[in-house]
Amino acid sequence: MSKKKDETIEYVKNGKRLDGRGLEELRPLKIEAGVLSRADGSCALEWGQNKVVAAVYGPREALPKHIQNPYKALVNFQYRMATFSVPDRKNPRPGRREMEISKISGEALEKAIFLERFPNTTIDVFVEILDSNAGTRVAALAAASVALADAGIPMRDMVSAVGVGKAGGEVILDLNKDEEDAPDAVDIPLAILPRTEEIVLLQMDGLLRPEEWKKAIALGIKGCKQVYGVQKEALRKKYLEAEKEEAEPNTEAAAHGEGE
Amino acid sequence: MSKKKDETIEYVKNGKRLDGRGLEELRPLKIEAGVLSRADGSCALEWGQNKVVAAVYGPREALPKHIQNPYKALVNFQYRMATFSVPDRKNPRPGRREMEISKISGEALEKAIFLERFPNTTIDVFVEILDSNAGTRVAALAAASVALADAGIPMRDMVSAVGVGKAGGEVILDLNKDEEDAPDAVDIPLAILPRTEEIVLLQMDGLLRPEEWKKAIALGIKGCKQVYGVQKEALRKKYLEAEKEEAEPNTEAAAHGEGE
Amino acid sequence: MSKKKDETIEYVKNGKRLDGRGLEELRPLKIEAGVLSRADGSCALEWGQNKVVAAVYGPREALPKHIQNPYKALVNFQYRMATFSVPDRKNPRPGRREMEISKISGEALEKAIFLERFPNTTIDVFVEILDSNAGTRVAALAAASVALADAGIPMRDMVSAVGVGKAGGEVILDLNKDEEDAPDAVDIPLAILPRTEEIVLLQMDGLLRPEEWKKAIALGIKGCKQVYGVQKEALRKKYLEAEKEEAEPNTEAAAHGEGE
Amino acid sequence: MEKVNEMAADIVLDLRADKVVESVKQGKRLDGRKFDEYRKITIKHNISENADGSARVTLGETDVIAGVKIVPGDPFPDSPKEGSISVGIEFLPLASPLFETGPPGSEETELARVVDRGIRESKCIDFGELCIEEGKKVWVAYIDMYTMNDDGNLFDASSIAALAALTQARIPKLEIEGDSYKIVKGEYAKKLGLARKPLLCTTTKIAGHLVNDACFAEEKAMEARFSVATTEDGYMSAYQKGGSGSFTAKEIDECIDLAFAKAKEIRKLL
Amino acid sequence: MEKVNEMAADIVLDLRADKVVESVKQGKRLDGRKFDEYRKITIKHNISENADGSARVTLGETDVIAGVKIVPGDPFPDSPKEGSISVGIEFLPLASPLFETGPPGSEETELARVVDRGIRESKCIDFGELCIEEGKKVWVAYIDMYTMNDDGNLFDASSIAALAALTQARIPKLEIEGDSYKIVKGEYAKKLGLARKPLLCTTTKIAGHLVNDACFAEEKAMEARFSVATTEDGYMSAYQKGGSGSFTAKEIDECIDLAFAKAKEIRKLL
Amino acid sequence: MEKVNEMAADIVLDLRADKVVESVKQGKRLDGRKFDEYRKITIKHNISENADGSARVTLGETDVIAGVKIVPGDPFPDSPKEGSISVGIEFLPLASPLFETGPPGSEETELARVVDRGIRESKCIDFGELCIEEGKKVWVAYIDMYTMNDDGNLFDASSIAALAALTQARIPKLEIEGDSYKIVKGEYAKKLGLARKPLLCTTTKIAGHLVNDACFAEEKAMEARFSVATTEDGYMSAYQKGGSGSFTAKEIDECIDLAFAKAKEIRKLL
Repeated sequence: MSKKKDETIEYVKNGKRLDGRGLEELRPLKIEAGVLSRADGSCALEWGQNKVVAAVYGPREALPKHIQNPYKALVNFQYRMATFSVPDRKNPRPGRREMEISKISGEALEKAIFLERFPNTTIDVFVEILDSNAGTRVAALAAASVALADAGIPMRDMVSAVGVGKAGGEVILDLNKDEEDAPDAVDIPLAILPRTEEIVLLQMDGLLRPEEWKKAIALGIKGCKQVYGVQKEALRKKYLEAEKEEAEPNTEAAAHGEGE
Repeated sequence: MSKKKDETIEYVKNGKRLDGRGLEELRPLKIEAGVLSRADGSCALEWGQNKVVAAVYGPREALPKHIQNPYKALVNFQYRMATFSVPDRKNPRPGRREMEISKISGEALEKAIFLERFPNTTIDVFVEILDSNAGTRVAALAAASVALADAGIPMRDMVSAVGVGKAGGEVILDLNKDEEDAPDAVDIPLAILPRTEEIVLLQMDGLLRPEEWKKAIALGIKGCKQVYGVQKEALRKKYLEAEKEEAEPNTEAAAHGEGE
Repeated sequence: MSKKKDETIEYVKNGKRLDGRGLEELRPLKIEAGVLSRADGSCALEWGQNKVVAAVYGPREALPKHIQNPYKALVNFQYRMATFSVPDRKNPRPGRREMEISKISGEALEKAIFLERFPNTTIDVFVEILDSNAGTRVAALAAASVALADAGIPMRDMVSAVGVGKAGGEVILDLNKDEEDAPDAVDIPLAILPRTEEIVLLQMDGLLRPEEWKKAIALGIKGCKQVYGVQKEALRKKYLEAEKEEAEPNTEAAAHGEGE
Repeated sequence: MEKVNEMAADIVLDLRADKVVESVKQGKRLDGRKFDEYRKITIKHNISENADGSARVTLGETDVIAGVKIVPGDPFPDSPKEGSISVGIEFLPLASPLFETGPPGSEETELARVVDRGIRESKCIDFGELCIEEGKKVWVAYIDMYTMNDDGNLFDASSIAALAALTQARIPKLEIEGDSYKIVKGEYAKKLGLARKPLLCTTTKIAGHLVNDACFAEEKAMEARFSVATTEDGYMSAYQKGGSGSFTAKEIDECIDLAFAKAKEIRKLL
Repeated sequence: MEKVNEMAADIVLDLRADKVVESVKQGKRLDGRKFDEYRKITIKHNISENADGSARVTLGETDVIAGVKIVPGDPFPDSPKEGSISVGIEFLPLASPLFETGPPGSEETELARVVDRGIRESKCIDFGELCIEEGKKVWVAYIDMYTMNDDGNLFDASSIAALAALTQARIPKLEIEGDSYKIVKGEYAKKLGLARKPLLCTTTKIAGHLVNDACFAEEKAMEARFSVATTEDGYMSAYQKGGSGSFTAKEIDECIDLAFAKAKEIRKLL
Repeated sequence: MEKVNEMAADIVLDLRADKVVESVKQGKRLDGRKFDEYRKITIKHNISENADGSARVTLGETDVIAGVKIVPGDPFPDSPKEGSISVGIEFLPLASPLFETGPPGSEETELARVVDRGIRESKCIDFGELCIEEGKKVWVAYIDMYTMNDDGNLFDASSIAALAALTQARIPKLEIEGDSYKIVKGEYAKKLGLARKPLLCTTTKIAGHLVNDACFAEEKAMEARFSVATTEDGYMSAYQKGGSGSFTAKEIDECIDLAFAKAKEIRKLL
C-alpha cells in the first residue's frame, strides 16, 4: 500500500535515469501474436521485466441470456496477476485492483471495436501477468489489442498504451518500479487510438500540477505511438507466417484446429 | 457478544430511568414518509439515537422465475447496518444477526399486506440503519411499514413495533442500550397489527418469569399503539403535501419521475 | 497436514497389529440399509470407529437445465465431515479434501449404475461422516453403494471398497489412524466392482515399491470382497423386512410416504 | 423411481397441507396424536468419539445430531475473562429433498440463533469458568447440529440434541508451555457444568388451533409458530415467533404454558 | 404500482437518453442547468453518533452518506510507522431499482478506489500521525459510503461526503495496558488533521459536449466521463476516465479547468 | 469468427471423440504417435523474476506455468519444527473455451492435490529444513500453477512444471529483528534442496487400450485415467484413478511400468 520511499536517490542524472534510459525512452518491448492454439486470438508481450499473455475468445453468445445487449457485443476484460508475479505473493483470489483495471481496460477497448456488428455476443479478453515491474495495465491493454486483431475482430484502430509520469522532478516515459516508488512519483496510465489520438484510458495518481500534465500528455502520446509501431510489426509478422503456412499446409496444425 | 455489565447502576430511581424517562415512556420518535425519489415508497425514522431509512420497490416481477409464487407476492426484507452505525465497526458483509432479523421482519409484514393481489411478484423492502442505540429492528419494521404505505401497497393494517423488556427489576418500555446491558436485562422486540392487536413479531432474550411477561405484553401493546399514532401522522402529512403538489405541479419533480 | 510420527512403535508384533487384528483383518463392520424416511435410499455404516450415513435422492431432474446430459444420468456425490468427527474441529465449510473425495467417489459409482436409462437426471448421493478413524472415504463409498441399491437404482454390481496399505514394514488391510500415522505409512483407498474385480477407485499416498503394490492389490481385492458380503447381507435384511411390512401394512409409515 | 417433477412435488405438498387443515378443523391430527402430543422422542448420547460431547435425537422420524467441540480461542475484547459458545446448524441435503447444499440460509441461521439464545440467556453455562488466561485464551464451545431426516419440528429436535450433547460435554485437558497451549488428545480436565437445562418447545398454529411438535406435513399447513425456551426453575430464556401468520396475546400465553409443561416431560429423558 | 417489466424499464431509459442527447445538441439540459452547473448541494455533518465522523451529501436528488471509523490495526510490513485508510462504498438497493444486493461489483470498486486515491495521493492525511506503536499498532481510518438515492454523479457526491466526514473525524482515546490496546468508548484524543481538501469533480461527455454533475438520465446518455481530484493549493491527486467513449487531450484540459473551478466552489460548503 | 453455439461445439467434440476411438481400435492415434509416446516436451526455467522459482512447460500445445513463492508462515500445531508446501492450480479461461472464471472447481482441486501428494509423499523436500524458529515461524513454499493452453494431459504438464519450478527455487534471505521477520527483497539464502524428483505420468484408457499423454480430443474419448508419481530411486509416491471407467489390476501394473519408464525420460529434461 504505502510505499517505502528513499529520499536520497537521484532519479535523473545527466539526462539518464537509474536504469540508464533517457527521459523519453521506453523499456525494451517485444510482442508476438498468435501464441496459443485454443484461443481465437492471442499475444505474448514482454516489456522490460513485465511479462504478459493475452487471449481473446469470441464474439460468442453472451450467457446468461439476460446480460445480452441486442445492439452490440459486450467486452469482458479480465486482468489477473499470477501469485508469483509480484514481490510479495499475491492472494490467488482476484482483488479490487484487478477488478478496477479490468473494468476500465474493457471500456478502453470498446471504442476500437465494431461492437455493433455482433449483437447479443460477448468478446472475452483474458490477460495474465506472469511477471511485473510497473506498468502492467498498459502492457495488458497493448497485448489485448494485438490479441483482438489476431482473433480477426474488426477494429477501427489499435489501442496503444503506455505509462507516463514523474519521478525525481522530471516528466518521464514508461516508469519502472523504482521510479514509481520515488517520493514525488506520479503515475499516469494512458491509452489512445493512435490514428486519431483519442484518449480511451487515463488514470493518474500522485501530486501533479497542470503544467506538468501538459508535458506528460504530449510525451505519453508520443510513447503510445512507439508502442503502436511494435504492435503493428507483431501483427505483420504473424500475417506473413500465416500466409507461409497456407502455402505449405501443415497437418499437425490442422489436427489441433478444432477450437478455431 | 457477552455484555459487560455494571452491577452497581440503579436503572430506575423514583420512577425515572437513567435517561430521565418514565417506565412507560418512549424515546422521541420522528417519522417522515416519501424521502427518496427513486424508490416506490420510502421513510426516514429517528427514534432516540436510532436513525433508519427504509425504501420499498415493487410489487415487481420476482426473479429468477423459479422463486415466483403463483398465488401471492413475496416479501423480501433486507435489514442492514452501516459499518459506522455501531460502537465497534461492523464488518460490511451481512452477518447472521442481520439475516435473522430480515427473515422475521419480512414474515411480520406478510399478514399486513394483500399479497394475494400480486402473484409472481416480489415486494422488496430495504432498511438501512445509520445510527443505533438498542431497538433498531423494531425501528426498521415501523419505518418499513410506513414506506410500504407510501408506495401505495394495499394493506390490511400498519405494522407497529416497539421494544419492551426489563432492566433493574422493572418492566419498561423501549429500552436503550444502557438498559439492554443491565445485568438482569430482558429484551422483547414486539410488532402488532394495531387495530386487531395481532402479534406478528415477537422475540425475547434474557431471563423472564411468566408473570413479568404479562406486564410486558400489556405495556408493549400500549407502546405499539403510540408508535402507530406517529406512523399515521407521517402518512397524513405526506398525503397532504402530495395533494398540494398536485395542485401546483412542479416540473423538476416530473423530470425525475421515471422510476415511479 | 504433516503427521507427528512416533518412530519407536512396533506396528506389527507376532502377526498382530496394535489393536490386536491380524494383517488381513478388517475392523468390525456393520451396515444397515433404509434408515432415513425422506431419502429415496439410505444406509448407516459403522466401521471401527468410523460412523457414516448415506442418502440417495433420484434419479431426479438435473437443474439448472444446462447441466443435463441427454444421454445419461449425472452422479452428484457429496462427501462431507461433521465438524466434530475429527480430532481437531473441522471448519464447517467444505474443504479441498472433501471436494476431491466427492469427485472421485462419484466417478467410482458411475460404472456400477445403468446411467443411460435416466437421461437428463441427476442421482444425488450425500454422505456425512459423524465419527472418523482412517478410511472414511472407502466407508462412504461402501455406504453410498448400499443406499443406491436401497433406492432401487438399477446397478450392474455393488461398489465395494476398502483401505489397504503399509505400516511398520508390513502390507496390511484396513489401516486405522495409528497405522496411517506410522513413519512408513502408505494408504491405498481402493474400490472395485466385486464380481468382475474392475477397479473403479484407486489412490495412494506414501512411498511404495512396485513389489509391495502387488501384495497390496491382492489383499485389497480380498478385503473388498469381505465388505461386499456385509453389503449384500444388509440389503437382504432390508428386503426381508420390507416383505414383512408389506404383509402387515403400517398406517404410520404410509402417512410419511410422500417423499418416495 | 420416476423423474420427480418439482411442480408435481409442490402440488402433493399442497394437497397434504389441505388434508392437515381439514383434519385439525375437526379436532384431529392425521397421525392420531392429540394437539399437544409430541411424537416418540429418543435420545442417544455419545454418538461420536471425536466429539467432546454428542447426541442424536429423534422426534418420530425427525432426526438431528449435535456435537460439541471445546477449543481454545481468543476472548472478546469486552469480556476478557469469559469463554463463549457458538451454535450452528446445517440442513444436510440427505435429510430432505428440499434441502440444498450451500452456505447457511436464513432458516438455518434463525434456528441456530434461537437455540443459541435459549442456552446463552438461560445462563446455564458459566462463561467465567471457560476462561483459560484472562485476556489471552478462553474456551469456545462449538455446538454444531446436523439434520439427518426432516419430518418437521427441527427447532425442538435441535434444541434437545444441543442440550443432550452439552450435558455430556467435557473440557479437554490442556498443557500450557510458556505462552502456547496444547490440547492433550483424548484426555479431559472435567465436565462442562450446566446450571440449568433450557429446552425449546414450539407450538404451531394450524387453522386457528395450537398444535405441538408439528410433523413436516403440518408445518406446510401452519400459519405461524412460536417457540419458547424454558428452564426447570420457572424462567423463560428465549422466544421466537416465525411464519407469516399472527398470534393473539392469549394464544402466546397458552404457548408459554405448553412450553413449560412439555419441556418438563422432555427434560426427564436427558 | 404496476408490475414493472425490466425490458419496459430499459426502453424508458433509452427514450430518456435520446431526449438528453437532443437537448444537449441544442445547447440545453433537460432540467435547465448550464453545462457546467451543479445541482444544489447540501452537506449535513455528524449524522451518526456512533461514527467517528460522518456526513450526508445531496446533489439535487442524489443522496450519499459517509461515515468514518478509526480503529487500531496492524501496520503493513513495509511501513511499520504508518497508519492507513480504507475506502469502501455500497450501492444500497434502496437507492435505485437497478442496484442489487451482493458483493461489491466493478462499479462500486472503481468508485471507491478513485475516491481513495484522490484522498490518499493528495497526502492530506499524515499517515505517520496515525502510528500508535511502531511495527505493532497503527490507526486505520475506514471511510464507508452508502448510496441513499441515485440520481447520477455518485462519484462527486461520494467524494464530497467522504471529505465532509473526514473533516469531522476524531481519533478515539486509547488506553494502553501492557501490550494490549483498548478504545475508551465515546472519548476522543484529537481531531484527525487534514492538510488539504481534495475533491473529485467529474465531467461527462454527452453528444460531444462537456457536461458537469450529470443526473441519472444524463449518465445513461453519456459517452464517457472524466474525474479529477484537485486540491486548494493547485495540485491534482487523481484522474479517472470511464465509459466506452473517448476524450481528446484538449477536452481533458477543459475537464481539468472545470474540476479546479468547481471544487473551489464546493470546498466553501465544507 | 462466427458466433459459436455451445451445443454445436459439443457435437464437434463428440465427433472428434468418435474418430479417436475408431483410430485407437485400429492401433493408431490421430496424430500418428505410438500409444506410449509423449508429445514434444519443452521446459523453460525462470520465466518470472518475481518468483522464487518458476518454469513453463509445454507438452505439444499444452502449456502450463508454475511459480514458487517461499514465504514465512505459522507452523501447524502438531509439527512445530516443520515448514510446508501448498499447491494450487488455476484453469485460466485463456487456456480453453471450456474454462470459466470462478473459485477452484473439483477438477482443479483434484489436479492440485495429486501433484501435491506426488511431491509431499516422496519426501523430496525436507520440511525440517524449512523451519525458521520452532513453533513460531516456518517457510511455506507456495507452488502455483496456471494453464496457458489446454490441449490435454494437464496432470503431467503441471507435475513437470511444478518440479521444474522447485528445482530452481531459492529460499529468501531473512532478517530477524527481535521477534519479527523481514524478507530481504531480491536476496536469497540458499537453494531449496530436492532429495528426489517425483514426476507424475498419466495413462488413459481409450477403447480398452492404454494411451499416454492424451491430447484434448483423446481425453474426450477416454474411459478413465490413472496417474502414478514415481521417483528415480524406484518408489511411487502417489496414485490417482479418475474418470467413469475402470481398470483391471493387470492394467494398473502396466500403467505403473509406463510411469517409471516415461518419468525416467522426462527427468532428463529437467
